[in-house]
Amino acid sequence: MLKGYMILSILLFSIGIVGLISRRNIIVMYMSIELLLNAVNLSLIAISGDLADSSAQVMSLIIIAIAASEAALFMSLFVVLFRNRASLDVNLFTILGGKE
Amino acid sequence: MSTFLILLPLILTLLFSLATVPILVWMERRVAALIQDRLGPNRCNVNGIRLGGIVQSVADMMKLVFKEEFLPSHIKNKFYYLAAPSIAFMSSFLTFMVIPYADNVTINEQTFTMQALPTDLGVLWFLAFAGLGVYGIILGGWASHNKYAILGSMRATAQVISYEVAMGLSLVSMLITYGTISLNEMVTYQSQSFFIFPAWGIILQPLAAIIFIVTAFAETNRAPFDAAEGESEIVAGYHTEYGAMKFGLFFVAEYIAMAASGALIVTLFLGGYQLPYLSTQDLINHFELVLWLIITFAAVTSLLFLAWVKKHNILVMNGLNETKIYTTVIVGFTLFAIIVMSYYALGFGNASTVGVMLLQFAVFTVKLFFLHFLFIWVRWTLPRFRYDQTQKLGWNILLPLSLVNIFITAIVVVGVNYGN
Amino acid sequence: MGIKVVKRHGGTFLEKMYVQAVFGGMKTTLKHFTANLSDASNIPTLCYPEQLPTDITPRYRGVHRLTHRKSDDSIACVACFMCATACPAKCIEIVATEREDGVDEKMPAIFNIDLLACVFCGYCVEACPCDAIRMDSGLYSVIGDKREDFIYDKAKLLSIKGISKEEFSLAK
Amino acid sequence: MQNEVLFAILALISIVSSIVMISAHRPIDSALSFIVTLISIAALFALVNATFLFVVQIIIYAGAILSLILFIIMFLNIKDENLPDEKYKNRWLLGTSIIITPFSLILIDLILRSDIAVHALRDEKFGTIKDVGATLFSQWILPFELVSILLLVALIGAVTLSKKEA
Amino acid sequence: MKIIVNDTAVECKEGELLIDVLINNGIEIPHFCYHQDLGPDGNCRMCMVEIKGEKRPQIACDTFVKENLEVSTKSNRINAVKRSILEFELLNHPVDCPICDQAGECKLQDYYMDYGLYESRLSTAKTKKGKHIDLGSNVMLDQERCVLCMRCVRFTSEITKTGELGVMGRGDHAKIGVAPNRKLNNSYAMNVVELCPVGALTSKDFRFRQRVWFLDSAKSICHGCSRGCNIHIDYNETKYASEKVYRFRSRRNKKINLSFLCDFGRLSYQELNEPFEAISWDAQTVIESLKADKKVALVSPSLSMQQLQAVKEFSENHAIALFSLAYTDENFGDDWLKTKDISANFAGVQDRHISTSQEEFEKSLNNASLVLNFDHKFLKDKAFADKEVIHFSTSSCEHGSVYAIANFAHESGTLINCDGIWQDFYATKYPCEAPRLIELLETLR
Repeated sequence: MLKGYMILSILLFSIGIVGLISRRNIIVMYMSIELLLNAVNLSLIAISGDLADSSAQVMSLIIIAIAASEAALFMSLFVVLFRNRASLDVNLFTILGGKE
Repeated sequence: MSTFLILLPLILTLLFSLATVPILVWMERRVAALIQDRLGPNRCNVNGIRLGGIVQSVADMMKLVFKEEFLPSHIKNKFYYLAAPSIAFMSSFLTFMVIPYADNVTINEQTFTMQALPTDLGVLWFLAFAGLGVYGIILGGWASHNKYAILGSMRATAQVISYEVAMGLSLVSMLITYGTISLNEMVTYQSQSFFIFPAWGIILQPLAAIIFIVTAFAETNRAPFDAAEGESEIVAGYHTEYGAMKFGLFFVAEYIAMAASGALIVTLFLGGYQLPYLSTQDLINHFELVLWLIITFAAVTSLLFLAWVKKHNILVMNGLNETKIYTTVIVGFTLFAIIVMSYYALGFGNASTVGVMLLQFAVFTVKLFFLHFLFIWVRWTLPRFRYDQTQKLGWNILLPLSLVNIFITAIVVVGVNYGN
Repeated sequence: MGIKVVKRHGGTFLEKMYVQAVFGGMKTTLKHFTANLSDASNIPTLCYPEQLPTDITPRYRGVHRLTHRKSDDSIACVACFMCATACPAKCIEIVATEREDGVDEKMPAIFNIDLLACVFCGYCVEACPCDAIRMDSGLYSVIGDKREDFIYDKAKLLSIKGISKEEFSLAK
Repeated sequence: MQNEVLFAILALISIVSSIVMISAHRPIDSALSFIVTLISIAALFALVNATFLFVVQIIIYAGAILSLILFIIMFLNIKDENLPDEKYKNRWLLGTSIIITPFSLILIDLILRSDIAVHALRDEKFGTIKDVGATLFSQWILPFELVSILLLVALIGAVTLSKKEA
Repeated sequence: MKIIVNDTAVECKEGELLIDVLINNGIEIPHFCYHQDLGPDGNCRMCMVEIKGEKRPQIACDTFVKENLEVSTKSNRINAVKRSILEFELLNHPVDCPICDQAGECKLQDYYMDYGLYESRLSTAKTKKGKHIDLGSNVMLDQERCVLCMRCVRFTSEITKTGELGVMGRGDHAKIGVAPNRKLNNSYAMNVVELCPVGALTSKDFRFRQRVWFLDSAKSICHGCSRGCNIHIDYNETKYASEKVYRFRSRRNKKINLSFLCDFGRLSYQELNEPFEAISWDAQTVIESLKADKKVALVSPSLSMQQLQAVKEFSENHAIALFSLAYTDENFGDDWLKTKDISANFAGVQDRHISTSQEEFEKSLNNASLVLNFDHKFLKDKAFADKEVIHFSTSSCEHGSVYAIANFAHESGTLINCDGIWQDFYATKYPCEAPRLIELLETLR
């Protein structure tokens, strides 16, 4: 089971990286990042279950908390960017500071 | 056998939650009618038997089930359109699964929990699936391709998301008070006394109770927080484009969500299945006395009820004589119950654990229906909040209040424990 | 005539909390609920159609009826189509035929009024040159289970009795 | 045995839905399939008795974050012309996965060869809220406080960012 | 030449009757006995006008125009005169307008509303006369309603020269009637119904069927024979009954039929209402059938020019031998309106150069495996064992597959009559259930 969990985690991580690299849609990219975090969480939990140690669970709890703050920041960024560019294309988001 | 024992409570809970829906709808309509000086539905009958109008709810449900499943032609995403009501239904049904109906029963050294899912996650489970219910609303609104639907679903979503915060925080203060997250333990805690009062959540934490009840109203999109389906501006909100049983699922989901919130409020704040001052052990120890009290109570109530029926059941439909049948059934049933109870009360047999379980279940149901009455009562009293007022209430008033409540609770709990 | 300035409610903190208002409202509705539950006879709802309204004046337009001739009690209508022409709802269906009994030349073979379409405007009564159609039947409740129940044919319309003094057609 | 079967089903669901997530054209499809991934991952948590993490995953990820994303997608009313023009999306996906495959194969191979199965004894309390909470507030108290500050910062940052320019 | 009517100048020609000038210029002039195709009689006195220089009002139907004649048709004096004449005409007239079929197109009603509106001064009982008298030839007479304008009498004596009708009795008791043991019996008899300005003469087939104000009217041409008499088709559709044609009325055309119609033509509307069995249109099946090797088509000479042209083009496209056979009935023709050629557009068939040879048609018919019949009566009841027959028909056919097409009430088109006059006719306003032939042929292209 542990090996299964690890393999699944690797697969999900790879899928996340594929999505992150090959897509230009900013929402899909964000969700790919979340998928990476989830893959890591999965392996952490599996190991914690196998070691009967709660520390890894706490770690993934903190990761989830970070993901939540990331989500909040991303959403506000994304709303601002969409308002300015009216597109989800990351290639258009080239200017990160100031006004054009 | 073990699979059966796992599935049985699930199925029983499903049946219980489904059976409450027609009764709730009936209550909603009759109470609304009486509040507004009307009579409410009283015509629908099966060969003259009307059951005070419950037959009408059954007929409505049957109509929804047998109506043609209609798919508007402009719907582009049929899968999402069809999935939305199922999601709403499933999640509201799942929230019902962790409510304890009675104390744990021990028969032949084996302990049975009176919960559909014997998990100690309790409140967290409720929060998790109440949150998932939002997807039904979002998808329903989005897949309908309709401005009313999308406006309604945005309102509902924003409202549910923002009130979840205040709800969770008011729960935190209850968790601190009870020192547990398992609902069953919470109920057991509430069987104690607090000075002369029963130690119910509503007495220990009145502020949290009010905040939780208000947020529960908002979470279930009930009036006065039903701007999401404000008929005067956005037709029917997120289920504008739904018909037949797809609408029926949304409808049932709303009522089950209401029933589940009511059950949670009962469990958290109204002592759950407990009678005030009486713990499970007390009941079991003095079971015969309790039975005698129940016998008296049953006799008096059924007589009063019969007198009421005789006085008010004036309108006679074609078919059987309704009043006569009611009288026969009620008298017969009461007599039967009294005989059965007397058998045990006179000490011929011992069924105290099961008897107490049934009593507690009855107490729970009565409390639940009182809560439903409260829901309905509020709906037909208070006017609908404007959408911005809803948000303002949630973020500006309930959230700070619940935060303050957490601080005070924590300080008090720490202080009390420090003293010990 | 100045403008009357009404003092606005809800200024004080207590009123802004709405607690009093909310519970006051709940008290009112509960009072109605308990009063109606304990004695339903005070509810002003009429159990229509078992109970019928009693406060309707005879001038109120009821279901149509076809009058008879005073001389031989036969149908007064001559199928002139004036009622059908005047009807804004087009609810009157007439098929005319030759009258063989020598009283007159023409009579309706079919005279149907679709009461579901009828708007009870009374124009047909006004239009009738023979006083053959009237709305003085005193029937203000039309009850039926099927759509067909609401289509009154010639025989039915002739069989309805009027409540006014003049039973027969007044046309000469 | 039961657990293995459940694991296989859940693993399949999570992989398929995550693939759908990265390859769907419309963001709403991606988001909805991602919800499926998240819920199946939550179920995988529950399978190793991490019940608290299961609930947290559902409440925070599936309940809050994803509904926020869906809400934003609905709120901004994203139309097809707002989406990036990804003509060669499938080629890109194929190419990237060809590049990634060897790495993941190496990792999987490593996992399969390694001897990591420990199977420590798990008591009943493992994964419950009490257990996780005790660990969190004893050993991990500093990261916990840091994360709370991070959350606060993120909150303020989000509000500042999304405020309309005056 | 000019005259002045009510202070306005009106153009006219030398030798015209004043009433004709007034009618042609749309100036309202009430009249009963005058009819443009029957000429003046001068007995009703309704067309009184005031002429400058004359002491008394004069009747317009017996006055010829002359240069600078000043005429007034609506002075107070004239109105008073008309009113008294009307009162006289109406003295014994029964007030049974609700029963009377003329109500709605009755001159007496109109004039009473325009000039009458007086209280009755009759103190004695009204004179009773015969009602409900069957004159024969579908005509019913009600003597009480008669205003004795004598249009019908003049029609039978001057136009048909049969003289069945006459006036009997004097004064109050004068009434129209036929001689004992005689009936109104000629093939133009029903024209008297239309000529009658009031409801004295009504036709049996229209009696009590429909009130005239419910009827719509379409300008059309009678398809009964090659004369091409101009008609109005009176039809309607109500909430409770589907579309029905109720009658044909003549439409005045000085070159062809004046204001008259033969009884046969007048009653030919009944065919238009007859339902018949047909199969629903299926272009694919017909296209399959059209792949047959030898094909022959027979087109009715009663179709319009447009339909004939469409059929001709269709036949040329699909290599079909096209024929048309004339309808002739020696007994039908007479020396006035009726012609021996009872098809409506045989001249049109010749104009389109469609073969009309009987022998050649028989020859092609024997060789053909597919026969197309465009509404021709010749093939209606014929059965062929070895041939497929497709009918495009406006009436029932006994064998073969029958596709219904719209009849001429639902069509607009052009006909050429026996004198070579091209005339247009127009469809009724309700759509026909059956499709139009031209549209069907369009789908077979």
